[in-house]
Amino acid sequence: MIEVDILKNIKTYNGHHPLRIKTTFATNKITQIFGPSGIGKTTLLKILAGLVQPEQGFIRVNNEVWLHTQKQINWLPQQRKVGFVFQDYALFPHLTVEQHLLYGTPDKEYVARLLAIGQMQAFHQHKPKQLSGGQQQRLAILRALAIKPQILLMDEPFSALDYTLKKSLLTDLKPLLIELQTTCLVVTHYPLETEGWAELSFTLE
Amino acid sequence: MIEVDILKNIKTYNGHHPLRIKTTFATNKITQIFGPSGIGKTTLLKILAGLVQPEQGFIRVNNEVWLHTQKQINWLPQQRKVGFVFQDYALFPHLTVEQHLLYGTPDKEYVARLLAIGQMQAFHQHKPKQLSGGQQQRLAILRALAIKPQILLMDEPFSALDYTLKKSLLTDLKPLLIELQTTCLVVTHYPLETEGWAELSFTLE
Amino acid sequence: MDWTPILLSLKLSFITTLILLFIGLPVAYWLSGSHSILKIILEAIITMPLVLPPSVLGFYLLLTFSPQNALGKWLQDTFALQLVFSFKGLVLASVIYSLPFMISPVKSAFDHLPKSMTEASYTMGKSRTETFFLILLPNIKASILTAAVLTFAHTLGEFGVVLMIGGNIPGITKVASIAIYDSVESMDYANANYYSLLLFTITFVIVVTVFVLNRKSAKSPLE
Amino acid sequence: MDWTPILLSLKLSFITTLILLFIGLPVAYWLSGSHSILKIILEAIITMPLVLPPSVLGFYLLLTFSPQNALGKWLQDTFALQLVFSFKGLVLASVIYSLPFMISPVKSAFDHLPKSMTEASYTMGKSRTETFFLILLPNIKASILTAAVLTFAHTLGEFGVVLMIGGNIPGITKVASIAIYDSVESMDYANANYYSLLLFTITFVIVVTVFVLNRKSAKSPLE
Amino acid sequence: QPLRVAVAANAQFVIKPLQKDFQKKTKLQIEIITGSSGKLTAQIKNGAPYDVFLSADMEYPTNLFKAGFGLSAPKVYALGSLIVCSTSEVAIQNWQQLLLSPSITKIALANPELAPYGRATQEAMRQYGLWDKVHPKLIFGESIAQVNTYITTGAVKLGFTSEALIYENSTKHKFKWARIDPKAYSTIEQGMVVLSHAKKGNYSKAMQFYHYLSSPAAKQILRQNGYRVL
Ligand SMILES: Nc1ncnc2c1ncn2[C@@H]1O[C@H](COP(=O)(O)OP(=O)(O)OP(=O)(O)O)[C@@H](O)[C@H]1O
Ligand SMILES: Nc1ncnc2c1ncn2[C@@H]1O[C@H](COP(=O)(O)OP(=O)(O)OP(=O)(O)O)[C@@H](O)[C@H]1O
Ligand code: MOO
Ligand SMILES: [Mg+2]
Ligand SMILES: [Mg+2]
Repeated sequence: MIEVDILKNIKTYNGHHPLRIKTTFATNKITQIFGPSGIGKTTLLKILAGLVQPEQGFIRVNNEVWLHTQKQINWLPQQRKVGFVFQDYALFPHLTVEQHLLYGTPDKEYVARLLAIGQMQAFHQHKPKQLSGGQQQRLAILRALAIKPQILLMDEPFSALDYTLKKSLLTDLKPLLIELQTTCLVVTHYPLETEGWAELSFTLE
Repeated sequence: MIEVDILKNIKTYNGHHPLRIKTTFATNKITQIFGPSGIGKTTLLKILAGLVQPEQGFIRVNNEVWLHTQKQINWLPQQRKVGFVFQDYALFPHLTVEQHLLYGTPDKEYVARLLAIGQMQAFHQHKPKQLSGGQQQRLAILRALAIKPQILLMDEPFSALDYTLKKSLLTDLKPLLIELQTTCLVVTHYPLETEGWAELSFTLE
Repeated sequence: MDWTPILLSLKLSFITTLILLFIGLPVAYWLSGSHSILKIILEAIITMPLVLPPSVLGFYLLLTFSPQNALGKWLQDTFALQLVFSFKGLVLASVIYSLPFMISPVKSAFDHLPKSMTEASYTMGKSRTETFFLILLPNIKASILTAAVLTFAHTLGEFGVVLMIGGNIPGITKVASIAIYDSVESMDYANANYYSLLLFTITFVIVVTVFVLNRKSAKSPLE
Repeated sequence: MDWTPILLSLKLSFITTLILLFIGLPVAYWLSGSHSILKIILEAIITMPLVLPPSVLGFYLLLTFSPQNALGKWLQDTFALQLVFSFKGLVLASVIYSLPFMISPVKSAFDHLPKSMTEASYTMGKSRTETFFLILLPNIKASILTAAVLTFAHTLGEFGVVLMIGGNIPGITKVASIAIYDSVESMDYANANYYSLLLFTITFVIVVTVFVLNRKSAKSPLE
Repeated sequence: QPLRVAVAANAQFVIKPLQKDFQKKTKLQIEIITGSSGKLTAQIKNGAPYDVFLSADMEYPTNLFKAGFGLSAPKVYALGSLIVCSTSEVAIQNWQQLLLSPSITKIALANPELAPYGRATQEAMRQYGLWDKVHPKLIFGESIAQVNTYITTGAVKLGFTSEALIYENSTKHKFKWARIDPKAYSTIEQGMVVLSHAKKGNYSKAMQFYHYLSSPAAKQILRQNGYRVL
């Protein structure tokens, strides 16, 4: 189980407004996260990954306390080993598709498997700027999986994919996530797209 | 009427493969464009805007020939005055939301109207990196409208917006497009999202 | 204590930096992007003045612009412009000498900018020039500032070239660097220390102020 | 025609550039990002050696490292290290003098990199060091190359400092810039021209080669 | 416009009392520009606005005069005196043995290719058969001024320089020094020449200064500052 209880001040035009999230997520399950634009979904994922620091907070993943601001506990992003699919991809401009994946794992077989899942074999030598929007997004997903993460945090990961591609990707991802025993949190605006795939839902408001 | 007849060589892993598009788009209408990821939708829009040069091609917008490779006619992007919503937004990091719009028009009233349509009034002083994904996408749409374009080219413009927001945005956009007599081509993966809004469809394959 | 050399140095550095901003930014922009062999060779040529010891560069400039020489004579006869042993000549020499420090880092900065930023501006009907000034320059402000500070400091300390074509004339070409050197040479170390310290302090204050102002403007009003 | 000074110059420039890459890149990285006043002041201090005329900087180095002086004596007694009139001393002086040309442009380049690139690397379990070498450095390769080329050229032409603390010893501290200067001073202009041309040509070839190689690697195999 | 006098580095000290005395006598202002003789010559040939040139030797002024840059034939205004000098406690009188001693690791002299005093040093050392033996210890200064810097900062323990150094700086530094026998090197004839730039208005002033330098008063000052005069 992932326990989250955080308070983050978000700076806005007219002062600060607090983002308070207190909830739990089931492990080894796929949870979809909803919420209007600008509510703080990306911020939540980044706090979980250790990329953004909340003013106050507590995060426990199974028996490990990742964050406890009062006790000054704060794991580094590196220690948390979460896979992160960035909303704006954040790809490495100088690396080819294949090198992106090899950056996360030395396992060539696994890399080949990921390329197949994303239907990216034909582009394994391309650099990000030579990829279409949808290809870039698939690479972002595959890269997050390269480290075989304990938790996979996905920020709008399917928004640039067409229906057929998305269906086949979802179908191929599921057994992989089960095999890796990965807990998956996926932010989405289209409940339909992950329906039947995600097992749980959480709405931020 | 917009007449398009172009040939663009797309470089891929195993040599070049040609992208051939010959079609017409109705003016003063909204046309949605479908097609699988990587087929060349973004490339088509960029060719229309004059940002990518096809090997061979002809583009006529009403009575103006924008591109005629054989006759060496090739209008600059500046002359074409198309509004472009980039798939990756391509915002200006140093400008605030309001400054983005003022960069396209000196008309402050019109800017206020655009901010209202995008529900971005509260963020008019924010710079791009202070905006959430959905806020950035809305800014990209509003910026494209700032120049009151004859043609509006939108590349996946709603992918990061939640349902409610998208609905209200679509509702507000329609009368504006009619008022400006803007022809609108919108690339989308979700036929549902623009259903009833777009009047025509075109599929690339 | 004579303030003239220090003021002269500051004036020379200031004018040189200003001119290099005018010349350097467009040239850097023009050199960026396309990697044609021609542009690479041009970029290499710009770097070449650095390779010569300043005093030797100064010597060649002296030969080139000497009124004894065709070019120098022509400039003198046609425009009454004498570039050796005059302040104008120092400016020209400093500009040539510091050119690469302005152009090269700024060119790299342009290279690092995403192409889509320019494209977005073009689709908004903005010309190359407008895009250059309103979009591209503001986004590489940090690099420009760095280049300007290096140019300024480098011109202040510039010595060999100035010594050669300036001729050490008080009030005209006797800049601070020469004055300090003279003090050292005539073993008036107290004076040398005094000048050095003064030049240090003034420059330090200028540089820190520029950096701090830049830091302020980089932050948004919201943070 | 004596090749020793030219080889010595190339050696000095090469070693200086190498050392500055080792020191400069981490320091530039450390200075980038956060804009604390402390770091701004440090950055300004790094720029300061530029402000002094090279020969005066050389004079202060001479004072500091003179065997008559505490530090110079200590270095000599403890490490048998003599920094005046030795090649090691020239290296040290060149490193100090060229420091800002390496650090400042590279720091700006780091500043321009998007934060998310680093974040993505961290979430993949990579340390700061791994991220620095595998992600950040390759993405500012153009700026590093530019800085290295400027440093190299600048050290080749470096003259005042070398003149002061080198002592013009053939084979040890008599580098090309000094040899050329000597020729000019003794009015052996033919020799000066010959040396200059040689230095020019060699450097030109090196710089163009580096730029062209970089251009190749910047292009993907697909283009 | 004041009279501009370009002065070789070795004479930078003596020129100050000369300047003062001349101004007192004639009420004429002088501007002094110092540099190595070679550099000043190159500058004069390329349009430097100097009226009079005081070189460290006769070669440069003769060269200038022949090339048409001089108005008067070059004339010797002083003879230089070469000394060996130190700021350390050394037995300077036995300087020939001292040069060979292992305690002396560096010896400074002006570059023989550039500076007359360097040439004289080389000749003297050859004369005493020392040149080849001490060659690895030699440090070459660009001009006599740089050698003086090496000596006074203690960067070298021993240096060969012009006697003028001693009189200017005796209050600031404790010098140990010894005059080199003038027979051991060819005479350092320091020449002066009035330059053609003086035609642009300073001719009479320049000639006044030119004559002043040969006057008994000037000779007295030169003598007091370590030069010999004819
Ligand atoms: N610079 C480039 N070099 C090589 N190939 C490129 C380059 N830019 C685009 N491509 C290729 O061109 C093809 C068409 O790209 P385009 O971006 O037009 O696709 P798209 O239809 O917009 O896809 P998506 O829906 O994923 O955004 C893709 O297969 C892409 O890999
Ligand atoms: N650097 C910043 N400075 C100021 N405000 C910021 C900054 N970063 C984010 N915000 C604000 O924080 C709020 C939450 O942002 P967040 O990115 O978490 O939203 P989100 O739920 O992911 O939205 P979206 O669905 O549009 O991506 C937004 O209102 C945004 O404007
Ligand atoms: O006075 Mo000189 O010309 O430096 O020896
Ligand atoms: Mg978000
Ligand atoms: Mg696309």
